[in-house]
Amino acid sequence: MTRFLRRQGWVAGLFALLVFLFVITKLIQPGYGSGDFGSLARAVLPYAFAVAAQTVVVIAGGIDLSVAAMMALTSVTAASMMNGASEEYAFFVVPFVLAMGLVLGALNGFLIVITRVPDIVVTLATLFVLQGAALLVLDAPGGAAAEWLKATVVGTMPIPYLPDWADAWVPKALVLLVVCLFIVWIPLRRSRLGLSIYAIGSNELAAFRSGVPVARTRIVAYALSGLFGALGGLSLTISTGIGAPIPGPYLLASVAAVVLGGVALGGGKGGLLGPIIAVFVLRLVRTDLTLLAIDPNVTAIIEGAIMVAVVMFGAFITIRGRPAGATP
Amino acid sequence: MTNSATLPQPAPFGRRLKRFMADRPIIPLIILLVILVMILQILRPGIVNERWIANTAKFAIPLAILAGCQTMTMLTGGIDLSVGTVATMSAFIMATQIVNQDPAVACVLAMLPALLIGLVNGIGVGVFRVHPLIMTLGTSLIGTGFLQVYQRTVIASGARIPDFLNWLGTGLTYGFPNALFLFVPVAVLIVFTLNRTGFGRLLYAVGDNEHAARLSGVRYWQVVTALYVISSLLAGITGLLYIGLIKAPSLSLAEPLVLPSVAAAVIGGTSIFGGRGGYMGTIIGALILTVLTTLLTILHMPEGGRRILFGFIVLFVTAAYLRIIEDR
Amino acid sequence: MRRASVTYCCIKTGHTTRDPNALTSNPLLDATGVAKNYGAVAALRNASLSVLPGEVHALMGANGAGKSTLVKILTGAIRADAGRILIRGEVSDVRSPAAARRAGLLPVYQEPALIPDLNVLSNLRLTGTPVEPFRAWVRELGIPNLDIRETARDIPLAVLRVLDLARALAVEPDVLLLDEMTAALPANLAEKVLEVVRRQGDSGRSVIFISHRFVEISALCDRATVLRDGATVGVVDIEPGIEEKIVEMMLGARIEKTSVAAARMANETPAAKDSHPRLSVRNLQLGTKLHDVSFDLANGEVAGVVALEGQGQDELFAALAGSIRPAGGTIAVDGAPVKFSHPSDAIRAGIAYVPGDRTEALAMQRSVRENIALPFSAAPRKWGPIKARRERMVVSSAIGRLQIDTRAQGEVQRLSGGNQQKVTIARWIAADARTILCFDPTRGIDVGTKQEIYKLLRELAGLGKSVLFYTSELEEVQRVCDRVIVIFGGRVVDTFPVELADEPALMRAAYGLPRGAREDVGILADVRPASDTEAAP
Amino acid sequence: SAEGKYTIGISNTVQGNGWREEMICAMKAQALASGEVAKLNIAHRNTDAAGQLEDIRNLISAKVNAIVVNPADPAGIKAGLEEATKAGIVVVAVDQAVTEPSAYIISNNQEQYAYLGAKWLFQQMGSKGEVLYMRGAAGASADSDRDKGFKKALAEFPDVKVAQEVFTGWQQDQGKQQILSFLATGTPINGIWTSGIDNVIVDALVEQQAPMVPVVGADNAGFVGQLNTVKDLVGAAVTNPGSIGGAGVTLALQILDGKKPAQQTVLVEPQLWENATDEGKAKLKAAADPSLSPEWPVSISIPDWTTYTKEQIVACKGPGE
Ligand SMILES: Nc1ncnc2c1ncn2[C@@H]1O[C@H](COP(=O)(O)OP(=O)(O)OP(=O)(O)O)[C@@H](O)[C@H]1O
Ligand SMILES: Nc1ncnc2c1ncn2[C@@H]1O[C@H](COP(=O)(O)OP(=O)(O)OP(=O)(O)O)[C@@H](O)[C@H]1O
Ligand SMILES: [Mg+2]
Ligand SMILES: [Mg+2]
Repeated sequence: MTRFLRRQGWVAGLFALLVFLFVITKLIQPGYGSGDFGSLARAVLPYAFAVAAQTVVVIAGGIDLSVAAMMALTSVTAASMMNGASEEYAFFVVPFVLAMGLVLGALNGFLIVITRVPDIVVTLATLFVLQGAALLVLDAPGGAAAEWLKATVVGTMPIPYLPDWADAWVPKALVLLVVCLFIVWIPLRRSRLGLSIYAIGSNELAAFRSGVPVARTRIVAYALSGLFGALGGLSLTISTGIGAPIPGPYLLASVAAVVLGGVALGGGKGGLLGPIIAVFVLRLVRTDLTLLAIDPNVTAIIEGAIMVAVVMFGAFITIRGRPAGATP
Repeated sequence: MTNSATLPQPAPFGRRLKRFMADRPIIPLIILLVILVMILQILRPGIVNERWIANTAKFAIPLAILAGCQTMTMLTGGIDLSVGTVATMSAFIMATQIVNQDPAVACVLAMLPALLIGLVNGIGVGVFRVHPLIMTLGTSLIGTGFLQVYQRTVIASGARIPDFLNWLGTGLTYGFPNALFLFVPVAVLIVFTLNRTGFGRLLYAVGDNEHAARLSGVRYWQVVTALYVISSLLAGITGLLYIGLIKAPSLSLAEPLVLPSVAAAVIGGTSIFGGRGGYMGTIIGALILTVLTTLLTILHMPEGGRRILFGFIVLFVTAAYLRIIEDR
Repeated sequence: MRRASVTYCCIKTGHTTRDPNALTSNPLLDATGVAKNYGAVAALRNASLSVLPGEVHALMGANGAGKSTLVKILTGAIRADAGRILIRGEVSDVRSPAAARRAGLLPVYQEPALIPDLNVLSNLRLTGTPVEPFRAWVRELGIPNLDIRETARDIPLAVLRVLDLARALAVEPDVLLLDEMTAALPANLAEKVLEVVRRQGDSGRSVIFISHRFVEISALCDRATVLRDGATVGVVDIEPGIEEKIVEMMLGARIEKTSVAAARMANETPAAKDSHPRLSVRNLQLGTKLHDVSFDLANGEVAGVVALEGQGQDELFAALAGSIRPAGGTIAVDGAPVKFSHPSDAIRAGIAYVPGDRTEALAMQRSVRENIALPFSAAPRKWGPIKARRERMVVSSAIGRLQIDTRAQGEVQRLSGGNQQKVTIARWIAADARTILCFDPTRGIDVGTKQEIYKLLRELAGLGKSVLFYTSELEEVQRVCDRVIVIFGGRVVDTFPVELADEPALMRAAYGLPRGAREDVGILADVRPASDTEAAP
Repeated sequence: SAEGKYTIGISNTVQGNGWREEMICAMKAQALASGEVAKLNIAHRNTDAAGQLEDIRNLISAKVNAIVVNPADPAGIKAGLEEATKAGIVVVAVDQAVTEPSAYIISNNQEQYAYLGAKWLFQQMGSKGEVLYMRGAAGASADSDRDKGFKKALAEFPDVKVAQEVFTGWQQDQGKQQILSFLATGTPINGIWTSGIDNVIVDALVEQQAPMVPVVGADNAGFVGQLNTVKDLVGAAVTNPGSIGGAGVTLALQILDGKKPAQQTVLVEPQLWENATDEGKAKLKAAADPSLSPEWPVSISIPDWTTYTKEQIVACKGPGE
């Protein structure tokens, strides 16, 4: 138990914060119910995928500035492919777009490995490239999404043996998120590949000496980031029914949530759960600000202050927690 | 880490040339700039004239100063993403306060948020050891929020661009942009600081090997706090210059300069990992980016294609440059 | 104390029952002519090593002889510049640790190779190590209740080393390469390790065993390959009394010159020593590393510190330099007690620290001049314009004094190791520090440079400065020091006037043995260091 | 005016742009002036369609009576608007159309905006010559609507050619840099059409002492001022009133009060104020307002749709503030 708290203390604290926020929300708006929770889940969806994409590379000791552009490109690709196409065609579009994300992500990693240019610069360059490509696919928002795809995030999931009122708290969007993220993540995390990703972020030399193929692992990490980015892009298309070539605010949000979620920017530490909870926290804060009808101009201050305060707090407790005599 | 460079050996011409370039990294950069200008001249014969040069300088200057902030912070292994917000804030405050304040008072008021944000950044990074990316991102969010709140209180009073900023931003003297009157001293000061002052030394030392600096008696937090304050003040000054150039205060005035300022420093050969680089290279980097922007504007190409090209050129330039200077 | 030696004796006895034919078969691993250069530093020049099946083979050599480098080359962690490696008679092309693993070679490096942020179980998965055998080995190695979900970062170094070993053992390697496996272990764990290694040899697998402890070598190994300055100087069978010969081979010609008076360098007339010491340390304590360290350092004195690896000398120097805060005890400078919370405090008190690892002390991409002048700019009031002429004067006088080769002064990283080392010292000459803490300043530098550094330290003493000088090369002690402090297990165990500090005496003291006559080297095998047993958890 | 009975939610996805700020202020001023609104609930930030969906759903959770929305995309927020209607909330889209059939739309006609200005410009150019086409943000729906209008006008004037097409991103600095680069090439042009980044263009022409050509822009205070004062400048401002926000609030309140409009869509047609004729000059003189922020459109009210005073919109205070 103590180890759990020590190891997962940050995530647990974050979860407590989330619960606290739910209580606050219920106090502000007594009518807040399962439908509203469904809205939250749908709002979380693209952010969560963006943050997952960022988390993987940060754990591997890198950073990906092209996350939002990747989402834009995959979103417009999906939307324009499905535009005017049959419902069944979408069965082909989805894997195609996912594969595209995977390949483009791998390309990011490949460029980093062969050019030896810092990853922040490489992904900055690919940010422009992907953005440009998105504009070539669609020069204005447009396209369409198959109805069955849209239906995957609307409504709730009937779960056998569960009363209806409980079902109501299981929005399909949440199920989709959990399925997509954790089907990839949990087996990965347990696998040798996943461990390798942690290893190269934690200590590249030790990883190499433990027999980890460092370059290949880095490429895989970026490929996974691309895959999650493509999922994010798809989720945008699914929830809006269109594709937009201008990237949304997902890059900065993803970096912020990664750090809030307890993943060290140096790499090697943390997991996916923390950042996902962080996304829920950030979205719920926004809901509360809207419910409270706070002056919209103040919301940016509050969001920025929360980010800085939480990260400073985290830095503070790690400084305090260091053994005496150790140097920073 | 250790090189065989100390062993004298007859080297083939190519190697000697490479060594020569590696020792003077500014030369390949200048060659690159000249090539770009030549391409421009070929695409649009006659474009490269006195007027065009003055224009290019006008736009390169604010970018170059902000890139100076990035250069200095990157030398220590950091980055300052709040420069855009700081510049915007001081520009906006200047334009609105000048309406009913003495110019001197307006200037002081305009620089106040710069000072504050710099201080907070410095303390966050230097004392709390928050990652500079997160710290400066957070303060820039907060700054933007405050600016929006502020904006509402001054809408009634309107805005005006003081004449001296107008003169500075757009005026020409004997065909030279007046902005040079600001830029030349600032550039000289930055170059002097980096090369000829104790503080400049420490920036390199801290970024190269923080531990070594510590063993030499350097207190990290002092250096970093001073650094981020200076960076912020420079950004504030840039904001004043920029508003004189653009003449329309808006809440996102200098935001588009942030990523290019990082790119200019990187292209100019400053290592994002710290310890290596200089301001002369950054200035050329800013010129390269400005010319590149013109070049892409001139090209008859869809917007998407332009962005793709931009991304690839940035990546290519950085990779080529790394190859040239990396001498092994 | 007794019990330990009995255990050793028993293992040794078991050994004799082994099939003698095993040793006569073809070598399992055979390396010849291996060379590796790091820039101007030759880590290996001409190393060879041949290991038979079922053999426990010692790899010996002074610090910096190239043992670790050879292990890294054999296991694919780095690539050799030259040399041929045969595994089971076939030319091997081990390009990566993973390939070495497949070839049946498993190393335990000098630095722990567990990934710090992963738990033990994950570390096992990462390397494809079977868990149950690992657990069995861990128990065998004397750690009964390991929690394999503990994160590697949270595990004490000694245990980490054992886990590293168990992880290697679990895949049943043909050749196990152990680089100073026992150096950081308390006695009880070290014992278990030796036991296990012995059995490994008995079961027909080979072990390459690196250690500076003769007790272990003689108790455990069949043969030893001795390296000196990157080259193999001989292979010997381990038999009683062989220690003397090995020491001789390791030290080479140097052993001839160890008579006390002969090698004294410069400055035959030590500066007049004040009655009150420059630096006095009392009861210094730091975690498990330093217990009760007390000594004085006089003005104009070079005091040598001699210790085996990991006896607390690193922490002692760091504490005196203000790099880490001691848990207890006092430090006084010129009689006034001081407390350091940052190296700058120590520097203000006139104490300069030259760390052993020069990469810790130098901004590698900056010029010689900047590196030397760095302390001048440290305080905020010195952040302004640099007085260039003054600086050039001070710096070039320091450069001249140390005769630093300035042909590549633009970037320190292009200097040779020896010249880099000189820069770390020149910095404090320029800054005119009154007390200099030199931690193994001659590590990895050539003979000529060493001489210069000895001379310099003597000159500094002549100028009335105080020098605390840790060295891993015992021979240096007589050349440089006025007095020697021997540290063992975090305590000052002995203090020699330099006249008595010949190498055998120092070595004996450093191993925690009482002072004795030279002929008694043979007792090495019978005695275990006292505090090792106390340090056991 | 204390007895407000409605809560109105507002959703906007562009922040920090003068036009949008005026729109928000118009909404607040109109809500206050109407006396029927107890509280405004404003979600106002930079985001995309998905972010706007989130805001709309949050407004639904907040149980507002009506939502006035400036859509990030016509189709992209359909699902959210549909949910709002189902929850009994009146939905009014301002500025741009939406595809959700249950929503009411009161909008500036973007296609018409471009058509009107371009047509006037091409006539000024004598139906021939080269035009510099300075668009807005690549990929934005308002930009592509305007492009349709521009292309329609272009098709009517076969001798007018586009010398250069650039995207200003609706950013002043980019627009200025682009026009300066362009002027430096010395390429002759006969007219400039801008998508609202206009005053910096005139500034550049003046600064560079370039030959004045007709310029078409929007009715931003800065540009309107220039049309009145800059020597030799012939140009036109096409109205694109940010005060459409106030009209949206009015429409929402009318529907809440049971006065449904005849059609779902109310289009506010743009007007063109030019300084080539005396009649036009008079209109411009009347419209000019140097006291406003130069980025604010001068058409701060829309007859029949807004009832606040200039002081109220400039004060930018909503009910309860
Ligand atoms: N990465 C490196 N760069 C430069 N020099 C190196 C490097 N690694 C080792 N050396 C040098 O190579 C020589 C041999 O080092 P090695 O680590 O093999 O010694 P060792 O015999 O294991 O010593 P010890 O007993 O102290 O562990 C030393 O002089 C060392 O300074
Ligand atoms: N930039 C420098 N380069 C070389 N040596 C320097 C430099 N700065 C200071 N020193 C050395 O450090 C000593 C003290 O420095 P400095 O000349 O700045 O003294 P100061 O300002 O008079 O002294 P104080 O530290 O008491 O204010 C000098 O004797 C000089 O040798
Ligand atoms: Mg050793
Ligand atoms: Mg070693």
